[in-house]
Amino acid sequence: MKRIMSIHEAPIILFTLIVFFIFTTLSPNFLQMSNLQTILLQITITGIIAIGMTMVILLGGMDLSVGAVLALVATIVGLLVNAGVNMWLAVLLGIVVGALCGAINGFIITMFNIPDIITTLATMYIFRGIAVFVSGGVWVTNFPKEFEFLGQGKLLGISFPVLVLFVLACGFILILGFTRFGRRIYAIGGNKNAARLSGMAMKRTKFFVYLYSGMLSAVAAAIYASNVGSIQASTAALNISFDVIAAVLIGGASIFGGTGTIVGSMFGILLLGIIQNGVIISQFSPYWVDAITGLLIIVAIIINSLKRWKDSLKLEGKLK
Amino acid sequence: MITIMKKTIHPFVNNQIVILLLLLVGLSLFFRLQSPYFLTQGNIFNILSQIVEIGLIAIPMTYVIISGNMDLSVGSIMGLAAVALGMFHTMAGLDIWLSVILALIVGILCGALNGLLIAKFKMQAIVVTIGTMVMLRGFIYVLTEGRPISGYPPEFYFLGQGQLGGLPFNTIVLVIAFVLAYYLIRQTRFGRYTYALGNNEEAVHFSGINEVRTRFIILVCNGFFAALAGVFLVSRLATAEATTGSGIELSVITAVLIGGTHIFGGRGSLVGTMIGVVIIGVLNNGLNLMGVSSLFQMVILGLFILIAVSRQKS
Amino acid sequence: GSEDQPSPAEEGAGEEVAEGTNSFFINPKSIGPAYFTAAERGAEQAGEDLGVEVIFNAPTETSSSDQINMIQDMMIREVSGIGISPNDGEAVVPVIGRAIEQGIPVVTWDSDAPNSERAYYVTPATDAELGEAFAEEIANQIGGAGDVAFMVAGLGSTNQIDRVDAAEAYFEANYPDINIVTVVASDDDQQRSYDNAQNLLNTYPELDGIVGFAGGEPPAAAQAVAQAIQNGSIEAGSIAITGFAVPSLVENYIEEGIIEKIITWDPAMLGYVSVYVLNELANGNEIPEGELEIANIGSVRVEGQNIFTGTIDLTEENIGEFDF
Amino acid sequence: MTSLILKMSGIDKSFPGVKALSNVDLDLYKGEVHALMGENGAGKSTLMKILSGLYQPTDGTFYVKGKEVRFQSPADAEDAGISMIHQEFNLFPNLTVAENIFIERSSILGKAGLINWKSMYNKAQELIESLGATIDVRDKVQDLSVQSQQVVEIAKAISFDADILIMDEPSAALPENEVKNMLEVVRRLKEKGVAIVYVSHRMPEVFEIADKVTVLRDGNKIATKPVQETTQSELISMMVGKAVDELYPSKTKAISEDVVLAVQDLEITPRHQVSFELRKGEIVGLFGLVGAGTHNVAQRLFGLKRGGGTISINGKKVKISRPKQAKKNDIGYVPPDRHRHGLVKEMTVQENLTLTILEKLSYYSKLNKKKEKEIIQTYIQDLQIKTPHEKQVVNLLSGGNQQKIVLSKWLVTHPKILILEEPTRGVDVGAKAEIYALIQKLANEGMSILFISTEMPEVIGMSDRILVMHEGAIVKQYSYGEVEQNELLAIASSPGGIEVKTT
Ligand SMILES: Nc1ncnc2c1ncn2[C@@H]1O[C@H](COP(=O)(O)OP(=O)(O)OP(=O)(O)O)[C@@H](O)[C@H]1O
Ligand SMILES: Nc1ncnc2c1ncn2[C@@H]1O[C@H](COP(=O)(O)OP(=O)(O)OP(=O)(O)O)[C@@H](O)[C@H]1O
Ligand SMILES: [Mg+2]
Ligand SMILES: [Mg+2]
Repeated sequence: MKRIMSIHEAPIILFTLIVFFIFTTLSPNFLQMSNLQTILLQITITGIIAIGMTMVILLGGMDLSVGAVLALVATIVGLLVNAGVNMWLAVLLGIVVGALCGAINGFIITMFNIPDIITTLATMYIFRGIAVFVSGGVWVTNFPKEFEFLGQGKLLGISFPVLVLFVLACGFILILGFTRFGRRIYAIGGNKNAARLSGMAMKRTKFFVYLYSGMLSAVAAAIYASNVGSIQASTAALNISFDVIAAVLIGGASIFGGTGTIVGSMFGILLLGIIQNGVIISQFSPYWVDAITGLLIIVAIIINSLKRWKDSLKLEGKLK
Repeated sequence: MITIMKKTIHPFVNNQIVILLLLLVGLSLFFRLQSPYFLTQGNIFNILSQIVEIGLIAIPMTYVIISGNMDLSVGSIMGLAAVALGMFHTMAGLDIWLSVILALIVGILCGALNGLLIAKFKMQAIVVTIGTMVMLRGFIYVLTEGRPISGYPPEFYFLGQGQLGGLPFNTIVLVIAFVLAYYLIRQTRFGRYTYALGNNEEAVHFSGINEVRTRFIILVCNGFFAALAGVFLVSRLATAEATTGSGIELSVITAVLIGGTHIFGGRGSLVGTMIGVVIIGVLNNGLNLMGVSSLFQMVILGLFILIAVSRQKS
Repeated sequence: GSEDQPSPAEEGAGEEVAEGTNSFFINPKSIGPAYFTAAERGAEQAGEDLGVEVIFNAPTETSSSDQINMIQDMMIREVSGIGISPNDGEAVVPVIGRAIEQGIPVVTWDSDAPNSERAYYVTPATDAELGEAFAEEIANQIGGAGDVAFMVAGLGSTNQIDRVDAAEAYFEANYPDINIVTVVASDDDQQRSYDNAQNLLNTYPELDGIVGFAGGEPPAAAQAVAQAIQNGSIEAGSIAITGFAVPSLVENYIEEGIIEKIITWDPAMLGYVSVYVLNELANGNEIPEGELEIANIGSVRVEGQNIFTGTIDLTEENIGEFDF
Repeated sequence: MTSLILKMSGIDKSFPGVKALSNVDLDLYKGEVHALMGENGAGKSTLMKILSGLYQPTDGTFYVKGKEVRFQSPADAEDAGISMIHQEFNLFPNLTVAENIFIERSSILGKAGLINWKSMYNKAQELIESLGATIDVRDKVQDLSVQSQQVVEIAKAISFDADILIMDEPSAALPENEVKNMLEVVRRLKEKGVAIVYVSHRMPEVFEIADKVTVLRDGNKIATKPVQETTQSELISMMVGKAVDELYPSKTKAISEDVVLAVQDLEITPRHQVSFELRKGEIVGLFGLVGAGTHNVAQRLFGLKRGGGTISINGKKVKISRPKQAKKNDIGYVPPDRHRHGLVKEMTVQENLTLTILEKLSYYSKLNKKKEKEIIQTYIQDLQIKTPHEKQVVNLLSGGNQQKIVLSKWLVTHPKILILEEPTRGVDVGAKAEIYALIQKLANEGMSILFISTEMPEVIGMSDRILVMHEGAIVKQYSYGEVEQNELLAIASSPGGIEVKTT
């Protein structure tokens, strides 16, 4: 167990703590309980998507379509609840749609052998177009009161969306660590050739990873709809894929696949969430917000890579 | 004849290029049937000057991707250079051509920052450039507070709007840049290193080659070309705004990928990239002429990407 | 496979609309936002009423260069008039000049290009007026003194900047005790607006009011405030919200009393009037100064090169009356 | 008494431009070790890849246990009880040793279908120990040495009880002491009734372990013979088509006294230093077992790692902190892992061969392609690299020919000092003899060579001087002809023990 969660994530955890500390000193409001809750709530959507993205990146791929899937599913769920469909049924249908989108990605990638990034770049355009079409170009809003539970409700005293994120993260940590499916993801990402030679079900694994990614985006979409309260299909979650990819990579994953953990990704997401919240809480000029955010992303990645870079030059202590 | 052609073209790309050309011709025929305006000289010039900025950035981006990297910050570099140009000229009151040079230097410096982090310190290109993308865009807002900068001397508009020998000047620059880049990648050791780096960086290092420098140069070029595109855009639009170039990285990468360059490097061709750029230009223009809503254009572009690259094995 | 040849009849219909019929290109900032979809409906309605062809299109992203590319393409198509909502009022100056040169009448709508040769600017009110109206409203609601935060769609968008500037100037002149604590931008991302609003509430516990300068901001602010009230972290009525939003988006909040008053206008009206004015210009007619009665939608006010369609104050009384 | 388990007959295989196999037959009996020999590019790996389902034959049939089979994928072959250790590594570098061995086995699944890590580690540890190796199965494969990786490959192949085990050059990456362990394992499997196809270029092993031997040449089967009925020289002449008189070249020239390379207190780990000299025209063998530090010496000399100590070339101190500087100082290096470090396998023979000298082949970066082609042709001919043309992608060449390309890409730089690390790994006898002769010729012409190898015979046969390393120190030095295999191995494994004996 200790080895699975090796110290791989140490730099990012450390940096998250440092940033946390800096914002604490910069603003007395930062460490308020309500603000910490706000941060947790704000990262649920990217966090849930990041779980799927971690798996995709572990395979050496990238899913650029997550934002479009989110827009599509959020629109559909919103329309359904507004049409009087039971909220949970609507969410279920939304997840089915998300799974379908994921399955389409997975199908195209595995059957036609088109590289992941290109496929999801294409479906990103397509799903977004469909989403706007389905919405009729108007705001989907004015949801019934009970729908607020998904994004704002509490269960056992804990914010419901945060709970969802927690359960999903734990579930997938388990899947990645303790099922053959999970280890195959690492294996395929680590060495495709070897995976092929050991007769591994590569296509099936890949297909399911994209399917899960679609489903997770759908879960995020339902929370998004409830949380934000109004959906504009053309802009909902427009640039979320880059944010999530950045977070996963900051969390220690390698873009070439094979390396990375969900724990790391969650810290990446948390770090970005803290930064986004912190720069506003600390009352920086609005014009500086992006500049500081970008700078901190770069610092995070520098810290992540520092050890590797030093290692590559240093003599190793152990003779082999 | 054909066999000779096949032999001279790089073995990885010949099929892909032929298919792309066929797609382009098919697309053009289709639009010609749909709109009488499509194949007019005016429209062709129109398309050509529209693709200049994407085309300029796509050239070094092809190198970047072939060498196994990625640069998402080009849009922000382009914007920063555009805004810097405006500020040097209108606020600092510098001569316009001096401002252009300084703007290009800004682009080079941004490229150098990417290069330092990616080539020298071996950080993952995607995250680094997402970081610089956000940060440089932030600098633009810090500098301009979001306000567009306009008011340039008339001679400056020649770059983006003028003609030379009956051809749009910016298109001529694009063609020259393309030919040079093509020569560089096919005929020089720099080009050879670019491909080798994308396939096996370690083997390049073990061959006693300064792989850091080659990578660095490529990323600096990318910054330079992004800035150049920014300058041309300012000249074409007569204004530099804070959102200049945002989102262009996706169009550029789409064009490069349609052109058959392999996303993980090692394989690709500049000819393919150029055809990819033209295809995107033609597709946009043709669909606009047909009055197709850009929503459906988005869907069509998506489908088109799938068709164009369906032969590229992952 | 997709190269089916269109039948001659279709080609005629798709290309040059029957002899003598005008075709107009109405160009919003981008395609997709609900605001512009409403405008599209107005423009199409005008097309139907006036018997002209309307092409309503724009890039999917708010980018000047893509927008200008599209305008150039439509000039090649020889449309009879162009209505533009520019992303950057300066960037469209050359292309408008060229269109006028070609004899194509141009108006701007929703957002202006004041330095261009466009014939008219169709707007509910000038951006400066809107900014002042927002400022005045929030000042009234918070009693003339206190902390106010501004929420905008984009820090670089012309009409947002103009409105913010006007509001600032208004406070300076009339309410020196009102303090603008910050301006946050969402880049048109609804999640981001909502997060921004939440962060504002945490950052400025003493905040008195929020002004949303674009259609997505007041609802996001209201959503965050409603939740904070529910959580008990702030008291109902302690934060005033105003700005611009379409009625359907703020209906619930106004009914719940979280928002007292919103200043709105019907984007469809902008679309409709733009087509109407372009049609008049294309037919060689003059637009008379002063009140102008337009069939089907009512009257607008022509003042110099501005055509004002007017604003509506949304309150609990009238919120049920609108369908956009 | 033994039953026929596999029959391949009339196997043909063509690749674009290459006929790799024509009409090859192979019979395999239960409980036998069947050696497959032949020059590089003879078609051994191709035949085995067909047998393991990776390639489909162009023509021909084969039967497993009397039933005709047609494999579409490695999984099919595995189902039929065939397991293969590939010539190239096929491990997951990012996973642990245990995972690499068991990843696709359902035996590691515990309750609720979840992986039982503990039992997986235990089983893996047992398996590794049964191979006589000491590897922590919780280590990631990327942290292992090449040798240990080979052990993992073997463990993986035998982890499921195959009827037929194909071993394609399993010993190529193993040092002597571990080869012994591995052969022991092969013997045990054989006793259990497993049929083993053993591909190797190492004669002694073949005579030690194999029952029968089949020789391929240029894709044709030359003969199958019981091992007892043949001799080394007969095998060699069957493989090469002519007799190879002497594997190792004779030493005729006296070594000059000029010291070309002098290394003083070269830090190879923070706690270990070495010092030695290399004279003009001298071949110095550096021998040590796994972990002795020979690899680190090469890395330091070539600027792949940095540390303390001085390196002087021709009496002048030089700074070498990057390979580029090493190259500028006329040092060449043939790395042991040709796939990762030696070759850009997706590129052509030509492009690989000249990668090291593009600076010299270009004027302001503009390549002189004509000159490039000329150089290529000479090396392809001189080293007899088997390739249809110089534009062939290196990936498609046989392992031995790939090795020759790595060697030539450094020979083209005309280095004064050449570091060879496992230079004949996976190279056939014929080619080996050629490479040895070439090395000797280069030395005679004045090149100084540091010859690092874990293959004792070649170190002994080639070196003018042998330096033996143990735990990061040079413990002993021998001159040419001064030492035998047994003593060398003993010194390398435990220098202290020997010392006690001699005093
Ligand atoms: N347009 C270009 N942009 C950048 N570099 C270029 C360009 N054209 C050619 N080059 C060359 O590519 C080379 C990169 O290769 P490398 O780093 O190995 O240099 P080198 O010439 O071998 O080094 P040295 O000068 O030490 O011999 C540079 O020398 C540079 O001059
Ligand atoms: N996929 C392929 N495509 C084209 N040619 C191939 C391919 N695989 C092998 N060859 C060619 O087939 C021939 C036989 O190769 P093979 O790998 O079987 O040789 P080998 O006997 O295993 O040699 P070595 O001892 O060097 O491993 C060689 O000429 C090689 O270049
Ligand atoms: Mg072989
Ligand atoms: Mg040079």
